[in-house]
Parts: sequence; C-alpha cells; structure tokens
Amino acid sequence: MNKLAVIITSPPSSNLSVTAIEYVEAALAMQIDIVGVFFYQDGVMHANSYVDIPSDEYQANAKWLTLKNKFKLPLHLCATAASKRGLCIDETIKPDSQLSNIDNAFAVSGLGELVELTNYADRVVQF
Amino acid sequence: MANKVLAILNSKAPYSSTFGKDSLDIALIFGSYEQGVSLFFQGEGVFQLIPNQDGQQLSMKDYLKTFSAFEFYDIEDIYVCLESLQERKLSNAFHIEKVNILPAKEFAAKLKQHDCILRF
Amino acid sequence: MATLHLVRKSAFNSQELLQCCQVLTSLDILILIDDGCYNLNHDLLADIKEIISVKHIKVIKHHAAARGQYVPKDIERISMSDLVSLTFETENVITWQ
Amino acid sequence: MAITLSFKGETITTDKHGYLEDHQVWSEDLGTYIAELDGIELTQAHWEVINFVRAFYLTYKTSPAIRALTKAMKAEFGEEKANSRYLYKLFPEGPAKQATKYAGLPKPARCI
Repeated sequence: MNKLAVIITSPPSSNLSVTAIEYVEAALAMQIDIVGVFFYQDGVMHANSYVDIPSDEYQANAKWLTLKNKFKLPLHLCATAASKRGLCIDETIKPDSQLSNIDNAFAVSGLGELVELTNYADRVVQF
Repeated sequence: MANKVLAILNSKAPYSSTFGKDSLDIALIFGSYEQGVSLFFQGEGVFQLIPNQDGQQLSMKDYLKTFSAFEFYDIEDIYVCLESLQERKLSNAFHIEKVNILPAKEFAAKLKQHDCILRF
Repeated sequence: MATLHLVRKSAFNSQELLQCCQVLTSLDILILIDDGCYNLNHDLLADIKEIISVKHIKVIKHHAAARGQYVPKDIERISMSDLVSLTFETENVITWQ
Repeated sequence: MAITLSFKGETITTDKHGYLEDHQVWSEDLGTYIAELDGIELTQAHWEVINFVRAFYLTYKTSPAIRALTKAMKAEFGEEKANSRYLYKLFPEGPAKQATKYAGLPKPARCI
C-alpha cells in the first residue's frame, strides 16, 4: 500500500491550505494510507481553536477535524513553531481544558515526529 | 520502513524570514536522529553561506553560526548552485568549510538522488 | 528517475519557476498548481517545452479555470486525484512555493 | 511569565522553567545557586559538562542535543565521559535540559 506524509506550512487564512486539504481528501478517497500530517511554520495556526472564520468563507480548521474524525488522520503540531505563534504549549494544561487554545484533534509533537513520518512514508509532500 | 535520506533545498536569504532557521532546525533534528540529511542552497538561499555576516546587528539570533557545528550532527553533504552564485557575483568564499559548488545539472542530479526533498 | 515538481507561484513575480528550471530534466513531470497556473503564458514555459524538452507539463484543471487561464492543447488538465497518483508514479516530489 | 530570583542583592529574571532570561548575567556562582534551588550540588564532573555546553552555545548559538554533545565532547574528554550514560548519571533530567539551565542558557526547544 502507498504511504504518504504531508507537511503543511501555509496558514489557514491562505487559499494554499485549501489546495493542501483537497489533496489530502483526494488521497484518502483513493485509500492512500496517510501516515500523518505535520504542521510546521505558519501551518501550526490550523490548530488554533480561537480562529473564527465567517461562516460564508472556507473553514480550514473544521475540515481537518472532519478528516481526523472520519479517517483517524493523525495531525501533528510542531511544539516550537506553535508556541512561537501564541499557541498554548504548556505540559501542565490539558488540551481539553478551557485554558488551551489548541484544538484537541491535534497532537503536540516535535520535529522528531517528522523524522518518523519521513521514515514510514513512501512519499512526503510539502504544501 | 527504511531510513530515508532527506534533502533540504534552501532558497531564502537568511534574515527577512524564518525559513533559514526553520530549515536548520529540521537538519539538526535529522542529524540528532542519525538520519541522513543533505543541504542544498539555490537562489537567494546562497546568501546563507556568504562570509562576514552578523545577524546580531539586526537583533536576530545568529543561527548561521550553528552551521559551523554541522560536524557534530553528521551533516556533511552541502551543495551550492554555481549559477546562483554567479548571478549574484559571489565568489567561492563561505563562512563554513567543505561546501561543494556544483553547476545546475550536477546540482540537480545530486538533489534528485534523495528520497525526500523539502524546500524552504 | 523522474521527479514531480509542483509549481505554486507565478514566475511574473517570483523565482520559483526559474529555480525549478535549473533542476528540471526531460523525464520529470511539471505541475502548475495554485498561482503556478499563471505560468501557462510565461516565456519560461516555452523554454521548458523546447529547450529542456519536458514532455509532461500538466495543470490542475479547476485551478486554471478559476483563474480564467486558457490552457493550450499540449498541456494536460488533471484533477487532484490524478496528482495523488502521480505522486506515487514518480520517485520524489519538490514543492516550489 | 517571568520569575525573579534574588541573588547577591541583585534581581535576576528567569523564564517560568527557571532558565535565565539573559545568558550574559550568568556567573559560576549563579549557576551553583540555580542548581541549589533544584536541590543539586554541583561537582567538578558537572562543571566540566556545564562549561562545555556554555562554550558550545557561545560559539555555535545553539545548545547541543545529546548526540551532538557527546560527539563534540569526545575530542576534549575522551570516550569514557563522552557517552550518554555518563551524562545522564550527572544530569538525570537530561543533560541537554539540565546542564543548559545551570550554564545560564535558554531552555532548549522542546522538539530538539
């Protein structure tokens, strides 16, 4: 089976993210095994649960939640990139607590996870 | 599952964005995990290699100094595109040693040998 | 060995397509995606066809259509699913963004 | 969220994990004091590592991850001290994390 890892570096406010999500959706529909999606640089903003987009615009964050729930898609967040951008990386705060602004669909990981994903995947695509 | 060798293609000048630093962090982590990683510099990315830079004057963390520690991370394969240097009237003087200058064709051939290529 | 190149930027205001040309070989597959679709009318694309002799230049159909770009006959219009397939038909992928 | 320490009549600020905000205010005495706050008495063996990590940071602008640390230490201290078992014995919470703290350096990025 073909294994794929995807790296997202564009923020949810950019249409480039729509392309990335369409690509991931197409891969899942073709039963490609996506070993993980790794969010890096401005891509970490996809995990920000405070992001509130008007309902008539593209809901990137909600799309990830749907994909996560439907396909058990692993979503990894680079902790360092996230805390630089104001996401609450604090080991003492649980992700489902009101104090955290990280959506609990996302796993707080490190770049070590990217090394693992690269090894598991047959292809790595950066968006 | 096999250990993959990663190529990172650096294409941005060092100071006005975080791309250089973000790419360096990936290179260091691959090195720390004893995972092969090669660095390529093309376009504006070659400005990450020129000598006599001092990010401190811009109140930047001077991450280019970390390049000198590559040997401790087993990062040995460093390639720079000859045409990119020539376009910018740059010589073969760099702030680190053992940089391989390759004409575009050979640069491309080296790059394409890698299992995985990320560009920053 | 073929590489899949995803060009996401317009060469009218950025270097991505030019840098892609420097590492492009005739067996590679070039995909114009996002603002990369504006390269359909760029002179560099003619060089890619004629000088580098790249046989496979493709564009994401709805990305070109959304941008009002006319797609010449020799450029194949593909879907996102086609792109996923191409990802596994080539050896590696470079995203030019 | 900064925390302040009072040391020799001066106010020193650290981050919430106890790492100095400004590595330039560091001295060996201050390093000893920060270790004391963690309940650790620094020996000569600790200092070899702490000084090495600090010199590494000042030269390369990054704190070495464990593997790079052992590799770099090998040249100076030889195989017996340049291994992770030895270093973890000295710094049970992790040499990269703990030695940097007493060396007055920033907390290493969590993912590195």
